Amino acid sequence: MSEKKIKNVFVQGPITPEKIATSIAHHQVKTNIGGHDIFLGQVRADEIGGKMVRAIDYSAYQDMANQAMHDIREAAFSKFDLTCMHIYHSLGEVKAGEICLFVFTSSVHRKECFDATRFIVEEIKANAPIFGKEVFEDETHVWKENK
Amino acid sequence: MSEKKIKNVFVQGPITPEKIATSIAHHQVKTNIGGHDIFLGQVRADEIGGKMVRAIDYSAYQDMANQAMHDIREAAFSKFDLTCMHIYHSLGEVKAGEICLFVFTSSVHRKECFDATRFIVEEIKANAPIFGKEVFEDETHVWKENK
Amino acid sequence: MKLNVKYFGLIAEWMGRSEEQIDLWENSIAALRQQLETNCRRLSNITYQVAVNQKIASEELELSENDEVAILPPFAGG
Amino acid sequence: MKLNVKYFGLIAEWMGRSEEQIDLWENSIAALRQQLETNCRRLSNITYQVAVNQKIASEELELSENDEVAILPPFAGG
Repeated sequence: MSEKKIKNVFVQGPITPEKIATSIAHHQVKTNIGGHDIFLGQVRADEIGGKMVRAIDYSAYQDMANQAMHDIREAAFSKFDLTCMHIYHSLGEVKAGEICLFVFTSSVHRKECFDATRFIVEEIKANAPIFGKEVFEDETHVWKENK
Repeated sequence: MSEKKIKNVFVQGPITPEKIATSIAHHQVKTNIGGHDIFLGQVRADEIGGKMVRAIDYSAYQDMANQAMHDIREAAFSKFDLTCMHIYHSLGEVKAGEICLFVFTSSVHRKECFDATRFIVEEIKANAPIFGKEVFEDETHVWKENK
Repeated sequence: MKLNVKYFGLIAEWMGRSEEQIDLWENSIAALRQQLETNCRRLSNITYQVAVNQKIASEELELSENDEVAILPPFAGG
Repeated sequence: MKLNVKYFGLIAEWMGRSEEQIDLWENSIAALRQQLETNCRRLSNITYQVAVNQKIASEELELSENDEVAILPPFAGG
């Protein structure tokens, strides 16, 4: 059984463009990488029942979610020939227009990172116990549900 | 026939992480976006005939390449339901580890941007008249060829 | 048997708490679901999953007193 | 007919120039290819494309004197 340390994917609040830039910059020493594919999930100001979503307040069953992310990461590394992989998800309030998910994969050739990022995003949506409260401008809310 | 202005996709030298961050930040006012997919092409320090690639020196048939990029952009907008699309490619020297291609698409739902970015990257590789001289550490070179 | 149960998201909101100890008359997931839905009728109207020791439990799993049990509403990550 | 021809990448390197005027005895792409390969034997060993007015030309296209003609080695974008 794998004894790798379980990483914490969660960050408090939105994921900033600066964090993304720093993460990209860190990969410039890895000169065997030929392609990166980055997915960013952004909170939408959806209209639901005549009200606009102002923010999503994320919560998670953190231990299980980190374990799920670990399993997704291991699965992706075994399915695709990747050089690097990074996953971050927000907790707490993320306003409409801000970023709540950052999935970043790198590989020698482009096909692998394209396939991997897509796989990881679908797996996160289906299998990570993360919950989202869509908060309206009048501070009422509904609970989001992934399709 | 479309009379849209032909954009210039070319930037001199490498594409910086800061440029990517700025581009991401500009999309935070577009609160109908739910997902972004970003592909970054990075120059590899490949070993060819016992020598290491130090950099790629890019040149292009610029007018035709910008026209090709324009056609790719129009095709992507008609095939996929996208909110935004940005394409940048380097000219001149880009060192191993630096970024030479930045393709950025955004959409309401993730599927569209995933499909679009991949489509755009494949089209650029196949149809944009861009040429790359792989320069070795001893300043000799070979010409790169897309597969 | 006594079980410590965690609630999340919508379900925590409905329950008015994020954790509680419940007394279960049988160590099956079905018994757990029935007891939860008796305490909170609205639960029977949604699809929720039961996680045991941080894995989604099959309906056939037998519960033990030290299990970490969590009741999970639909996921919304990403 | 006189044609202004642009060269790029590897082909510009082989030709030792990025542009020149050539004199063509027939307005076909085949004649253009033949003349180029006579001037530069190595061209016949690679796959190169001819662009006319910034579009890849089919082998059937008939050239005109004011056409913008470019000789393109394999692409390496991205």
